[in-house]
Amino acid sequence: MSYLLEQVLNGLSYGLVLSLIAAGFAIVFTSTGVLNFAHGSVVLLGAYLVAVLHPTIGFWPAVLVGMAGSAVTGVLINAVLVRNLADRKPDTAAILMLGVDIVLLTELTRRIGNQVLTLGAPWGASVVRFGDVSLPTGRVLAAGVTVVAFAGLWYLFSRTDLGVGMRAAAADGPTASLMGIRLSRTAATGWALAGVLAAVAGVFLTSFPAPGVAPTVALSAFAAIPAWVLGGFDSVPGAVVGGLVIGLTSALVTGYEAELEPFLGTGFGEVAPYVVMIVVLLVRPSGLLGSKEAVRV
Amino acid sequence: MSELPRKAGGAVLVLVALALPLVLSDFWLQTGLFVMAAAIGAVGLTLLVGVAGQLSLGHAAFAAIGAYVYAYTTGETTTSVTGLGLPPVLGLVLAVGVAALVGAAFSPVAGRLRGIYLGLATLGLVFVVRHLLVNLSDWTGGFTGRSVESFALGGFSFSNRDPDYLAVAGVEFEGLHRLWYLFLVLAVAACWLASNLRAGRTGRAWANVRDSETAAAAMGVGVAQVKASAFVVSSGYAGLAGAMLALAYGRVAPDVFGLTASVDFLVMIVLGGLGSVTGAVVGALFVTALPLVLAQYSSALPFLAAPGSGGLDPSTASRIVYGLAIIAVLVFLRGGLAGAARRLRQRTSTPAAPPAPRTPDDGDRPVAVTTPRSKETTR
Amino acid sequence: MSPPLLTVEHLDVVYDGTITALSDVSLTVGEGQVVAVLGSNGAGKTSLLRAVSRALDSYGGSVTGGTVRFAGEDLAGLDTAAVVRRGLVQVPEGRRVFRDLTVAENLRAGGYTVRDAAARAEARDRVFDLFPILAERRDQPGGLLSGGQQQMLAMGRALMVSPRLLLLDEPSLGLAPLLVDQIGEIVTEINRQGTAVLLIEQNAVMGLRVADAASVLEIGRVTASGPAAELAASDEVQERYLGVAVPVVATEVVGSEPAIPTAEPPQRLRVEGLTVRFGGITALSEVSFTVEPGTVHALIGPNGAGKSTLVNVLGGAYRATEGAVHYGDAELTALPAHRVAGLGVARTFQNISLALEDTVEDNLLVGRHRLMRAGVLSGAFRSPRARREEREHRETVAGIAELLGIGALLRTPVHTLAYGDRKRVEMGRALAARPSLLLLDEPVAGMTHGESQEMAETIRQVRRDLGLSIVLVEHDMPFVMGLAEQVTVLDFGKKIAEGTPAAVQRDPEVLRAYLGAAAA
Amino acid sequence: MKHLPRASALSAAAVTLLALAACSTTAPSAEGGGGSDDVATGNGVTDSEITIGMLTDLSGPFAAGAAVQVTETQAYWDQVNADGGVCGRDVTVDVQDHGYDPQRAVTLYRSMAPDVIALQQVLGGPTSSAVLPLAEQDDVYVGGVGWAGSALAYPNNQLPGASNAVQAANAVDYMLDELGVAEGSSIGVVYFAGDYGGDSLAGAEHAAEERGVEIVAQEITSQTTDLSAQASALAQADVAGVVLAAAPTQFASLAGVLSSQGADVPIIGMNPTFNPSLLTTPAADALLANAYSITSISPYANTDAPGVQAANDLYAEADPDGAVGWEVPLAYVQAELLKQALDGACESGDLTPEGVVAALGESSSVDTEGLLPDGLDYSNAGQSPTTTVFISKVSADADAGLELLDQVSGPSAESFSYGG
Repeated sequence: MSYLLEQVLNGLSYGLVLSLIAAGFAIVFTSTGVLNFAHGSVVLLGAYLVAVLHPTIGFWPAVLVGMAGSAVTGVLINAVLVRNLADRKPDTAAILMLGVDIVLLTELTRRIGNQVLTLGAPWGASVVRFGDVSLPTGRVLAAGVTVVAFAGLWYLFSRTDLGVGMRAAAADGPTASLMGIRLSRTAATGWALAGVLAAVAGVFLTSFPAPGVAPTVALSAFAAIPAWVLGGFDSVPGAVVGGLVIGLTSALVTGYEAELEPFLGTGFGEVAPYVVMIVVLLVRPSGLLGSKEAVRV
Repeated sequence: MSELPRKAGGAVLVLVALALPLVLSDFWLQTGLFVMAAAIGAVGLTLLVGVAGQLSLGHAAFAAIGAYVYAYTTGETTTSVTGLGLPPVLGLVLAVGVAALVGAAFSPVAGRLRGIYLGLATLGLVFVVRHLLVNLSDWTGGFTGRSVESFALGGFSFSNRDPDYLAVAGVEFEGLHRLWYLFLVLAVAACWLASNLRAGRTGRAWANVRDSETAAAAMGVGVAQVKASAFVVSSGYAGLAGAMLALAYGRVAPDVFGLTASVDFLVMIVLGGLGSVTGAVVGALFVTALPLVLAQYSSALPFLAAPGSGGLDPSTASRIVYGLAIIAVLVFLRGGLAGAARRLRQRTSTPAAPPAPRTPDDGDRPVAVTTPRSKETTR
Repeated sequence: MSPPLLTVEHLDVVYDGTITALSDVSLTVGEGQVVAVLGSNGAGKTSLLRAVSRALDSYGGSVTGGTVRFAGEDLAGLDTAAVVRRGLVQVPEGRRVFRDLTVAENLRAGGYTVRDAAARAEARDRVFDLFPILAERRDQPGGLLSGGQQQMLAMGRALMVSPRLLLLDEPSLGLAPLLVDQIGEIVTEINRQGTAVLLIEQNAVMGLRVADAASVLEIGRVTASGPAAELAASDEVQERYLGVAVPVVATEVVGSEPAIPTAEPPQRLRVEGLTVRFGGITALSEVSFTVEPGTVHALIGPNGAGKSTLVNVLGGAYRATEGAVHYGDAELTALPAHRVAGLGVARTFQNISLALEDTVEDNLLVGRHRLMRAGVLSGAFRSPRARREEREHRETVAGIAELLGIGALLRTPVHTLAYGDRKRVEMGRALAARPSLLLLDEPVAGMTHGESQEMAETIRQVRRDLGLSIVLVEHDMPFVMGLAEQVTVLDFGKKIAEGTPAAVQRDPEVLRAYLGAAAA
Repeated sequence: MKHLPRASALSAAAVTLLALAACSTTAPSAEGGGGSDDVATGNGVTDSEITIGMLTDLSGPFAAGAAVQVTETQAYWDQVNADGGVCGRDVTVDVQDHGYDPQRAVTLYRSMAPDVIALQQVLGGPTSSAVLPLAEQDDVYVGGVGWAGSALAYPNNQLPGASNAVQAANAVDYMLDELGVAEGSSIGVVYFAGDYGGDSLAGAEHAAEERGVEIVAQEITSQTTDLSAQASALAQADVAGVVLAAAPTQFASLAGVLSSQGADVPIIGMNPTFNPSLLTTPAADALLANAYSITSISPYANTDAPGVQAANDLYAEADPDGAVGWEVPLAYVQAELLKQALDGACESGDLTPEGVVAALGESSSVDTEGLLPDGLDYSNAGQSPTTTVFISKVSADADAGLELLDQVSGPSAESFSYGG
């Protein structure tokens, strides 16, 4: 029983980190209609900055710089590239982001090399025990931070002018701009927010139980795509639900691989998120919490 | 009309392609094989995405099916894998057929989803197919894959043997040379078929479904059936491309048909210009050959560090150049390479009469990225 | 004397660098005035508002000549947000409330530019005073409000910035007469509180009643302007909106040589008790009428009356909630759209729905789809049969193009065509499907008077040459007067009148629907 | 496109005619040996020069380690050339970077194959499995493709030491013989999907059967950087030890999580699983406590082996600031193995690609001065050249973080055979 509980907690805490990334996808998509294939690289960039800077300026300042760096990168990508696309169409924008991803990822990979860059997170390899279940401190912290982050997002989107303006702009850009809401500003805010969330996720994805920053982190952000999609393209709460579902699915499929192997083959944990995603899309084409009008292509 | 020079140009290109094996080195021949295989896949995808308007990120999955069907049906049973040992021609036909069938089986899903939703559902397909390839190891050879029987036609083998020695104009024609011609025939045929489809009744129906399903249905176009036909045709093309890739490699492995391959296909058609057959071919050339050529020749560039010295080495530089090239095309060239070429032609030929139509000002104007919305106004 | 609040002088607006929407438009709005701009669909009214609110950019439009001054300041070079901060705000057509945001959040978004909390609270209180219903429903999503309430919310949202000038785009669109009157009163009240209003209306009576002055816009030009009372009395306005001066020409049915292969003979179309509901909204309610074979039957009614819904049901794009549509023996409501087309029912669309990059010929050939047989394989391999078929059908559509007077344009891409020609291509595509029943959805929307006349002539000719039934959907009453044998008038989803054009023209219900309660 | 079929049919016919006219299926008489000495030569060999190839990954995931190997290889051949070269010729190395992309690997192979006598290295699983069959067709020697058993099927491949299956079997043997794991207990195997992981699993399963232990297998991919779920599953199964066939990232994560869950069991990583930079991660303590490494090649720190010292010295001179690790001896020994094959081909008077492959097939007792276990036998095609491996313990004191404990050849490693 404690084994099941442990796997469930593992899955949920990992799922919350995924939901940070998924929320980034959702925010960028709603604020600018872009499927951000470079999001994984932005996650990696945030973690990389922390890893490189923490020996000189300390961990917490490095995290702040990492968040700022990711945010600025996102804002620049939007301002310099996305807004200047020759065909301002969603599929062109998605391919553009692939190009950006190639450039970012190649350069980061070159810089990281085959080293495992450590993050210098103060929680190290410590664990927290709940009865006979133990969870890495980093994960517990991640869960806490994620909950706080989503509370912050909720506050932003429902209690501040900027957030309400962003929602208005996402719902109907031209009309929002008639209200004096500058779409360039809400878009930049969206990209910045996604960058900050990505950096936070990057920190938790690369600290214990993961050993440090490696280029594969950019790929693990891909696991957040099913989370985003099944939650609903335009829904931040959907990203949370999606992240939890995917985290739980992966953990349980992996944790019970021995029992599932005869039916599903080995390594099904990698595929399970996509299978869940396809099934959800077939049943609810707009995702679990997405709005019907969200078909944007 | 400008048709004639275009056809003449096409004929010259084909002739050049026929003569190239006489002069090219193995490196270029191998590159050419990959380009032609990719071009066929890209042409199929541009029919689906560009003409019929259905976004697919799962093209590599269908290519994988084609590749493995060819390998399985033509291969012999060994200790590690089974095979049917069928004639290669039959294997090629089955590769196309089975991939098309799987496409048909998936098309109800395509009928239910649209746009990015469809794209991401097909993305899932890539992972599912990969999982199957790794796990059905009796048929696929698992993670390491299996070797591929070389192509043969009536006793003539497209490999280094049978006949063991063949020379044309003093140049020895080995497997690569022979495959070049096979691929060239397939590629030209594939482009010809795709152009016909695009220009005919089927292509018009696809384009109409893309532009407005409501209007298409009002013209008597069965939307679901037409969408399915696009999926089937495109999957068949992917299957052929996959089988050709398998032949070009001499073996198949799941890694070749991963997410990157799917994405590369999409990059090809967007760079080339959505919906354009020529664009797809040019895109395939660009995406496939550029990294290979850069990897081979970038060491000649003076400002780069030697490999392994920790500086900006040629390969890293080539990958970055590739990424930047994608960005540059999308930022500067509307309609991709095909669109740019079209505008160039229009500029050099007689300028079209300046149109001066009006537009009703109710309803939305074409929209920016910030407010994409469907063309149909339903309430 | 201080300058007028808003001065528009010699304004030209062009979309996509080529399409002219406004030319040489001048207009002023004085402090505390209500000015109405009247005009039909496509007249350029919305473009005028966008030029003033500096929102043209995001629609691909630009000001190519003339100036717009607000309180003496030239607005060129400012963006919408800057204009809003100066106290000039636009309420878009069709309300466009943020459906997922609550009423309070909608208002908050409206007050986005107001940084002063006290000013904002004051503005909100004023909005709630003006529209008590909004205060009551402040925590509900905007999408749940009724049409009238949404219009109030859209206006309230704009009032959050306490504007000096309010731009209203068709506030009465699709609202019941009672609500239209109410909106009119609200506009008057807003004006009384010190806000000038520039009002765009198709509903001339409503516009002229609340306005001090008005201009009539037609195809991008001002054709009349002056004090509201004066305009209301003018013959031109009377004619424009009621068609009283156009004589009714009886059309005779003449059998003659068909220019294209004949269709099946037309059947009787019977619509019985048709009701369509979307969610909670009833778009059509218990509508019944019959179209006799070979006649032109007009469906008219103001915007929002349910005409397009009806066409969409007839064409199979929408499902009927209740009721039945019989075409001959076939029951259309049970069929998907492409099967309806297969019965010989073809249609055009209100917003032109053509493949812009393709040639006229290719667009016309789409209509032949159901009559062609080439499948994927025979098409791909260009089998002799497929080639012969393609050639024959190209000849046929060339004939259709001749009939419609666009024969010379066959090889031209549609995107280079003028608007009127595009409308013809769209009709040609429908005709290419060899229909026995043709559904025309607003075939002259956005056309000049002359073009409308030509189109009317074309429709007559088509009917005469091809002997088919035509259902003609229009909101422009004068246009159908000379064309249709029978007219059915819809308002708010209900049939309010039926009969010959002359009879319908005199029907008090129709007058009220078109001209507002006061006219009846 | 109306005229295209006709045009292409015409041109096809024309070219066919031309081709038939110029066609020949009779091979010209055998090419004359080019050497001035009595040695037959072929691709990649001139009177003064031998060119060998290296297809490596300088821009992909293994870029950094590959760079170390390139440096060491260059240094090795420079030294050989300074000492008079091979067969009286200088050896030059053509290094190309496939970036871990099979398509690039195949194309680059095509471009280099006509100009090299042998490939000292084709790095990477998917890349080498794409190149190996082509090289087999061309009869080209290929070294340095890693240790997966699947490569043994190619007679032109030279495996540098014990294959992965033999390593894993030895790992199980070592746990039972030296680390106090009891018969009847369970041993976890965490492995990458693929031939490296699959081969390791096969070896471990063989050993488990021989030695009476249970295997608990967990498949992962290189993208799995957080092994919490796997660790929990292993802890749940109460494993007494873990064999890991993955990469350094996974080593650190698994060791860290197992330790945090209180599972104090030995973890033995297969060949490329350890990297000195792991000792800076939060998992360092756990690694120092429980982690072992089994390698086919001697670890960097091995003062008893002259070959290793020579390799290390060479590297220290070539790149004083370079990162040290097992790549240094590996690159050296790969070059050394190739040199021995080249020497063999030279002696038998056949300095051609085929001659090198033949020389490889005849070498039944190769010594490398302690870099690899002595007595490598390449004459038994399809089987691992040795059953002996190096076992080291992760240590903060040793250079490159691994302290050599022993060379072992366990009973189940010796009883393992491929295709059996």
